[in-house]
Amino acid sequence: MLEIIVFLPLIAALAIGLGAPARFSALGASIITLILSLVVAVQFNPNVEGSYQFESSRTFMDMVGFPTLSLAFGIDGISLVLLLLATLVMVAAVLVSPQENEIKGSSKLYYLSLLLIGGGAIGAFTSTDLFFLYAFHELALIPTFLMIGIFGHGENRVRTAWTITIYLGVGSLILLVGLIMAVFALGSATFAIADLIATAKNPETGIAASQQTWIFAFLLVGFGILVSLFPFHSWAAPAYAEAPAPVAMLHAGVLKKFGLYGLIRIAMPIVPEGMAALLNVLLVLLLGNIIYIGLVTIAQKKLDRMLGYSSVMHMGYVFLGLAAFNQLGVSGAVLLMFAHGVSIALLFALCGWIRKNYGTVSFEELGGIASQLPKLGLLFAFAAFASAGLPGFANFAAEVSVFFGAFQDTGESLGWLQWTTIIALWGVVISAVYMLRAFRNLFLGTPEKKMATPADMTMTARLPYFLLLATLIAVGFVPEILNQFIRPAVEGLFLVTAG
Amino acid sequence: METALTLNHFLFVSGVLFAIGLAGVLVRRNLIIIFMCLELMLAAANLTLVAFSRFNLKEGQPDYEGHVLLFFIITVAAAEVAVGLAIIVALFRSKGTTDVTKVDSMKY
Amino acid sequence: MPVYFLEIIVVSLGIIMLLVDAFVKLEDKRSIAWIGMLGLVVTFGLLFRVQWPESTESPFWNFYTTGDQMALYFKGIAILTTLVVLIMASDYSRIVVDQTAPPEKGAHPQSGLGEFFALPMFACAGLMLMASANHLVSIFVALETVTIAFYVMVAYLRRNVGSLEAGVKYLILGALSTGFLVYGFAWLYGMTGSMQLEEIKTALSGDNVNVIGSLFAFSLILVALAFKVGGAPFHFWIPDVYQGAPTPITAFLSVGSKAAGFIVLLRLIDPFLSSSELVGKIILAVTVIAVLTLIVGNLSALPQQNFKRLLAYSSVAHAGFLLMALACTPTASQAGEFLSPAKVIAFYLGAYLLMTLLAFLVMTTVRVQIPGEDLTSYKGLAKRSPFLAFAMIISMASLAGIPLTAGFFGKFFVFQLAVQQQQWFLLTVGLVGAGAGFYYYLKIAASMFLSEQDPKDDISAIPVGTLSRIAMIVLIALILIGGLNPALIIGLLS
Amino acid sequence: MTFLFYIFAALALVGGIGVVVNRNPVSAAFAMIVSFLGLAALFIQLDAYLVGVLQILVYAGAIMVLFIFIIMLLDVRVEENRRFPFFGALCTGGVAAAFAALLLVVLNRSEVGAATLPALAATEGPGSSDVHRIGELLFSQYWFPIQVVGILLLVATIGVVVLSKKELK
Amino acid sequence: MDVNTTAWTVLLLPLIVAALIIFGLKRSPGLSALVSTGSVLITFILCMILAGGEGGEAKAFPWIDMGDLFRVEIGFQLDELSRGMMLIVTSIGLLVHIFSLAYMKDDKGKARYFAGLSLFMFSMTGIVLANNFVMMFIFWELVGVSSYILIGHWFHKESAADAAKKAFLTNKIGDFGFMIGILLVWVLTGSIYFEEIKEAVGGVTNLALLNIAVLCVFCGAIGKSAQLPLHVWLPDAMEGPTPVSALIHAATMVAAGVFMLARVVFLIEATEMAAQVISYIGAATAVVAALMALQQNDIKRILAYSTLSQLGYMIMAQGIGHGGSDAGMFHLYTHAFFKALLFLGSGAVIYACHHEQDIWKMGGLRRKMPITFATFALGTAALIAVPFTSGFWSKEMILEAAYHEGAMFPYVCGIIVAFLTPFYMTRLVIVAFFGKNRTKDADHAKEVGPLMWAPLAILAVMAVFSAYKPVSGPLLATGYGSLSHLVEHFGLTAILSLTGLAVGVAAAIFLYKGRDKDPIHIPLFANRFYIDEFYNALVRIFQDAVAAILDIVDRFVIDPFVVRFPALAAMGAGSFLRIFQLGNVQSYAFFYGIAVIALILLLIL
Repeated sequence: MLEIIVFLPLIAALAIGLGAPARFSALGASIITLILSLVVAVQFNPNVEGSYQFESSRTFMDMVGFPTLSLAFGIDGISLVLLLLATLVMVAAVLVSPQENEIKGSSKLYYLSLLLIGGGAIGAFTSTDLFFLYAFHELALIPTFLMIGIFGHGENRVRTAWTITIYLGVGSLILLVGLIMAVFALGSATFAIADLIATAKNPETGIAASQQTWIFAFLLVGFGILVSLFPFHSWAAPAYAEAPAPVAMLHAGVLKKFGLYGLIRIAMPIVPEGMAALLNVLLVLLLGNIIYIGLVTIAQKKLDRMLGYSSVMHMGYVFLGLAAFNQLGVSGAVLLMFAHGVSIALLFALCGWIRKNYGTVSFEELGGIASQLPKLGLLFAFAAFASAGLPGFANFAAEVSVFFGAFQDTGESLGWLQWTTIIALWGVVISAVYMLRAFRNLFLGTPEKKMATPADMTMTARLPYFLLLATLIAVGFVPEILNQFIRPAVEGLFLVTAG
Repeated sequence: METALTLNHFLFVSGVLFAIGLAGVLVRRNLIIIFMCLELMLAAANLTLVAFSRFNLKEGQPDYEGHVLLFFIITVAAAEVAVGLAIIVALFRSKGTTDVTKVDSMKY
Repeated sequence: MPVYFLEIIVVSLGIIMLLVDAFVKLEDKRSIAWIGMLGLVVTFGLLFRVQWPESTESPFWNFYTTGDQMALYFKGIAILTTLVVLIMASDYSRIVVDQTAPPEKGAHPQSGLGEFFALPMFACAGLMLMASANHLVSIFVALETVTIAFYVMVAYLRRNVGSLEAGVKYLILGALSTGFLVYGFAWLYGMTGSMQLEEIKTALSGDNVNVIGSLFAFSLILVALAFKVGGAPFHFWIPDVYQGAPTPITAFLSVGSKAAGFIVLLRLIDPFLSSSELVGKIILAVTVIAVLTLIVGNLSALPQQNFKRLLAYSSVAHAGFLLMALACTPTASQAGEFLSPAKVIAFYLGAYLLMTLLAFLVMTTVRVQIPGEDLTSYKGLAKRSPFLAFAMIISMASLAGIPLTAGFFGKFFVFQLAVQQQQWFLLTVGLVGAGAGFYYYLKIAASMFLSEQDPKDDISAIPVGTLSRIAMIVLIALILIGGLNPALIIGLLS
Repeated sequence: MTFLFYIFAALALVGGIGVVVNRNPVSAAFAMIVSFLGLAALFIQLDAYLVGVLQILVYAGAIMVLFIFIIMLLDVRVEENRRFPFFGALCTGGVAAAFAALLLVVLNRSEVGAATLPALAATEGPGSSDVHRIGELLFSQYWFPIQVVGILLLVATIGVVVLSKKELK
Repeated sequence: MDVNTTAWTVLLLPLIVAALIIFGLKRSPGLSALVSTGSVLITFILCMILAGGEGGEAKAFPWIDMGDLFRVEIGFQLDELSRGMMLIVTSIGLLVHIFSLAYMKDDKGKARYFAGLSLFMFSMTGIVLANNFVMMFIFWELVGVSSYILIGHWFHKESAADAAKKAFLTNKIGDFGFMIGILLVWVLTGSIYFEEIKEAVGGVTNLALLNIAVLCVFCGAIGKSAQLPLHVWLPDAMEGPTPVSALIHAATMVAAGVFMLARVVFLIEATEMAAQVISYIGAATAVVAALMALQQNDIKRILAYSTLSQLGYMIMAQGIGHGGSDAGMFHLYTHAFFKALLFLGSGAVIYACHHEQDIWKMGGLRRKMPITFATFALGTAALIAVPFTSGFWSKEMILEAAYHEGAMFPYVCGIIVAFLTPFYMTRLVIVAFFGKNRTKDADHAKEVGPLMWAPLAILAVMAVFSAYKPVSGPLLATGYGSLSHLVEHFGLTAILSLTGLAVGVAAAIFLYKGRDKDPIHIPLFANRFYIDEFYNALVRIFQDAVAAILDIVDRFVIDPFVVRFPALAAMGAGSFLRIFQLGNVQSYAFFYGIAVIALILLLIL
């Protein structure tokens, strides 16, 4: 089942390369993967703690002197949630693709790359083998480069494409070294994540504390670059601003979560002491994400850049959940990954729509769109509220969990983590400030004189937006939809952490 | 005063000759002379080889395997000279010079 | 079939090709290349059917390794490289004819082409011999056979100043390194009293090793071999020679010559590494060269605009990674089963062969159509010839070390060795290098995909020869297979 | 014995220096021949008669003649650079001197060369000369490298032929 | 219907209606309005049932369920407090809905408006019924959202859009503190449920932190109830349609802060310092807002500042301790009616005057709109605490409580406000309703229709009588007006407040009778103590300027240092290394030689 989900987009990409109709294949493949992943979610048994389901494993390489490599898939609650995120956003990204102007003529390359990015993310989230976890993620590197370079917006798109590619490339190299260090410090016989964790938990084979610190440092920087952890964030905003909307959706919404997923899945169980040792560093960095980037976001004059920075900023909260290092915080972080993924995808899609129809997303050149296009205005309002973390949307439920996680079991006095959280809470105000400013400047007030007057969204065009929005609201009202999966998985994570 | 000949004597002479050859390669401008200096280096290396084989007795005789290697070196050197000179001649034909400083159209 | 028949077959093929060239009237001399290709394919098949001798009493086995899978592997690399080089050469023949056709009337317009196809066969035989050589003499003669063949091939376009200049540079520096090699051999012989590698190993791992003398010998040999594989600061010839040489020969140099250099380096360094008194210094020396090579290769490639020079620096960079692996040789005391550096190097070279040859194949195809080898020549290639662009991008991804390509595992194994040996500085430099690699390899992708071609120029698809196309597809497939399951390749080693 | 060594060594070294410093290519070539003669004498002093003879025949005789021939053919004149390349010479001299100095250090510290010339065991009868022994080695044990050298020579021949073809005027 | 169904219906019906309107009924605004109004009617009836019922348990819905660690429920605390509050909310909501049917008759965004009202009802219900802090916070935020939507109803007006944003962000700042407070309370007591906190609060040892926690919780109330220093949004919020002002900015939403404090009064009682701060801030707000109200000209703004001032009373009451909380809630209850009445009355006036809001451009409306005038006058009477009106009783109760508890500062402030309120309200009534018609708009004004005056009339009745036990009995056990009580406790407080009333009214009549423009001019008050300007500057300096600087830092320091600099360094190093590639083979040989020597040196030394 999972194998089909993982390989369907890749096969579709191959088919497109060999001449299959591009949009049709992409749409078909992404919708089928979404349906299949929903089926998986329905069949998934949330009551099993800390083990994978839907497992399949093919030993791929068994070589003397090298850990066994298996093409192994399987999901627990955490990966299931991210799988759903990936398939959902991928469908939406394919659906909103026609609103991009630039793809005419090279739709083959476009959809092929899109499927590779999406398929890579799905593969990374469902692999239970460390090697393939890493490898699938890298699948997106060159497609992203091409997508931004060819189909991007703006003068600097080539430069931006360079920046993101080199930056992420270097990040994944650092990550690779960290992973190698971890695997070989454990002396594991396989790359299976479960085995690695089991080895790490065994006090006889676990990694020495001093070594853990180093390994975690590498992992943090490596994963951190992929997640745009401050101060390694500067690739993100311009890249998302200049990428075609679907790419920004997939990258900011899905692919970026890989780094966090990796920290949860690998770094936390394998080098917990390293994480504890570097916790204060992490706290400072995540404050950088939340407060510093938050303020930078306020200063933006264009919607696309603002969204880019805002997606960087919100990563800070996920890191906060990780830094809490307990069940509540981590499950909040996972939920936040999902919620942020969907909401930022929605926002980028809307941004793409505005850019296409008005030719600009500058706050100064636009205004009062809601008077012209009330439906669009309503959609954007929902998306903006979701992103600003208002109740009723998934983001809020997740942020609440994160905040409470950070305060869990503190006794009656406050530590660094708690003070950090209190400062980080100000970020909620900051994000409300920039989101409402954007909404105010773009949608409210009277329309600028020079603005075009496009027709409002049609029903079909709204479909992907509704899809994303409905998800946000459903999860926001009943977070248990996803929490039921996340909870046992995270519990399992901490069971092994403790044992 | 007659000191006994030691291996050092030969090794040193060969090494110095090697260094002289190297100096020639570095300082001369004419490709042909440079090439000659390279041959000089090979020959100098040969002296080391022979000296070692002479001092490394096998059954009371010099180790002739060293001599055999030297034989091959000389052969190869000859072939190298032939090809090398052919290339230098071809270069001279198309460029009209054998000055090594003029052969620098590809750089950086 | 005894293993040395392979070399005999290849040499005979070369001679047959020369004879056909001389005595058979051919309309199109490219059919000579086909003889070679066919023969090489057969030889490659035979590689899997060779037998090792029952007894190794004959003096022959002093010069030729027995039961050595590694040697077979490198012979395979040599044969494959030559095969692809011949395919490229037959595409490239138009340019060769242009630069070498005889002036007099009545001569065959393609005269000179036969030798161009035959010489790689002899070089191939030399490379195969190097793979098996285990005696200073056989190493020397095999190495020189290859080197001299390369002198000729590099300078082959005798009307092209660039080619001749490259030939001269290669000649001078090659001879210089031969000089050092010989001097080093002499010293090695003097220190150990032997020329057979097994015996040298025994001598060096004994008790009374002359440390200084051995190290002196080693440094002279290392210098010469670092020159062959392109280790800094002995790499200076590489960019110039690669640029000037005919493209197929550049490919040959970059793959075949480097692979052979490494197998010799592996064989020659092995006795030194087995000596507990020398090993520390040896590793140090290799580390230093590896660091320099990584830095020089990767960083110098960054500003390159000429694609061939870029690949030249890339070849230096990869030499850096390979030397890095060598510098991470585990000491004898380290227990546990590791992938040995030798295997890693072998795998890396295999991967390197696939991706570099693919790049050169595309480059040759494009070069035949478009004059010039600058990156700008590749503008808009993605629109013009999507297949070529795709092949090139696979090759570049692999060279850059993106997962699911063979090149990734190469780097992976190397980094793994560095982690195991805790060579942190080397590792850092390697990381920087690999990071830079992303940039310069993607530069070509950027050129193909991101910049539009001048509409005034010819924008029709570039014709790709059938053989080239097949070769490209096979190489792409192998790169991806190697990226999924390197064990398939490493399995060939045991 | 030692005395002779010094003479021959001086011959070889002076010849070598002559190659490096002679501006006239022909003179340089002749200086090289002198050097090779000195070397050959040193070989003979080391009881390597065949090698010494080969050195004279092949190197001094054949190879150097080839060089001189090419020099004459190409009509290479005295190097045109009139100014003495002071800096280059300094660097070059430095490198060469450093190399020689290092060699001294190696010789000094390795103590490999302290051995005095050992006497050879007396041999008698046919087959005891070095020509014999080398020949025997070459064509029994070393038949394989010999074959390879054959290929090498073939390649060299082809190369020379190809490279020296008639050129457009 | 059992309690469970009733409670859930009360909570969810408005949400369903809101969703229905947004996603389905947008094209038929008339129907939307009716559905929305009908839903409020139903919830009102259900609340009556709830209030009169025997009580019982309503099942909770687990919203976030992490087992023992953390469990957030959407659950109900159906005690007297919440049931009474629900009645206030739904009854006023109902009246406002009815009023809006007429007031918003021709508005283009009618459907959206009623969706917003329904959403607001949903949010407010949630706050009132919540049995835990997180649930309350959720609806707390939602109230902010619906207020944003309603204030910004006429979003094409720049001022409305700005006001909505300002209201929301100011609230958000309060919520920042609120969330910290909730977290701290959770840390200290281990629970987010009010009942459990109540039990656990006695065991808290870290009292300093508890004080901080309570103050942080209070921050939420500051924001929502527009206390100093976060009061700035409320006057601006008058940009919304007037019924909205009546509903949420007078009667319900702003009261949420008071309600919340009443809900957690056990926490306040457990702390001394925090309680004091709360009452001081409330008192200060009461005075400052009253001072600001003196010099306003916009009818709705005057009412807005008076709301601020009254809210100050209520907050003050929450902080002064025993009995104060009840008094505060009592005032909340009476205030809800008369302030809604005043706002709706002003709405009627504005409607009649073609959306003219400046009182100096009205005048003489007494004759044109007699019903409106009558009801408005009754509302004013209640507000300025004319004896025996509802406002009189509740205000007395607060002042008495303050006096009783010996909270001098709040008490003095309360008395001062008792002087000021009659003054500015009388000024308003005289200028707007007496004298002659100053503009054409006022001249053409005529009485509004029954759909509008009917709610006014009902509210007017409530404004007068709501304080008496037969009416308030079912709602508030402790708060009611009775003559005997007054007689019993007649003392300094009553004298002072009656004096205040008399002096204030007299002064206003003396000053404003027959005037066409304001005879006194106090820029400090008119400009609201320049607090808005101060905040604007603060935002500009500390937020926008810092943001701009950081943006520059990000672009020209972080980006260059982390990205461009290494890239340039690598490129530079590459270009530098290329220099050695001289093209001259001898130079290569030279490097070769040097390298050989270096290598040998490395190895043998």
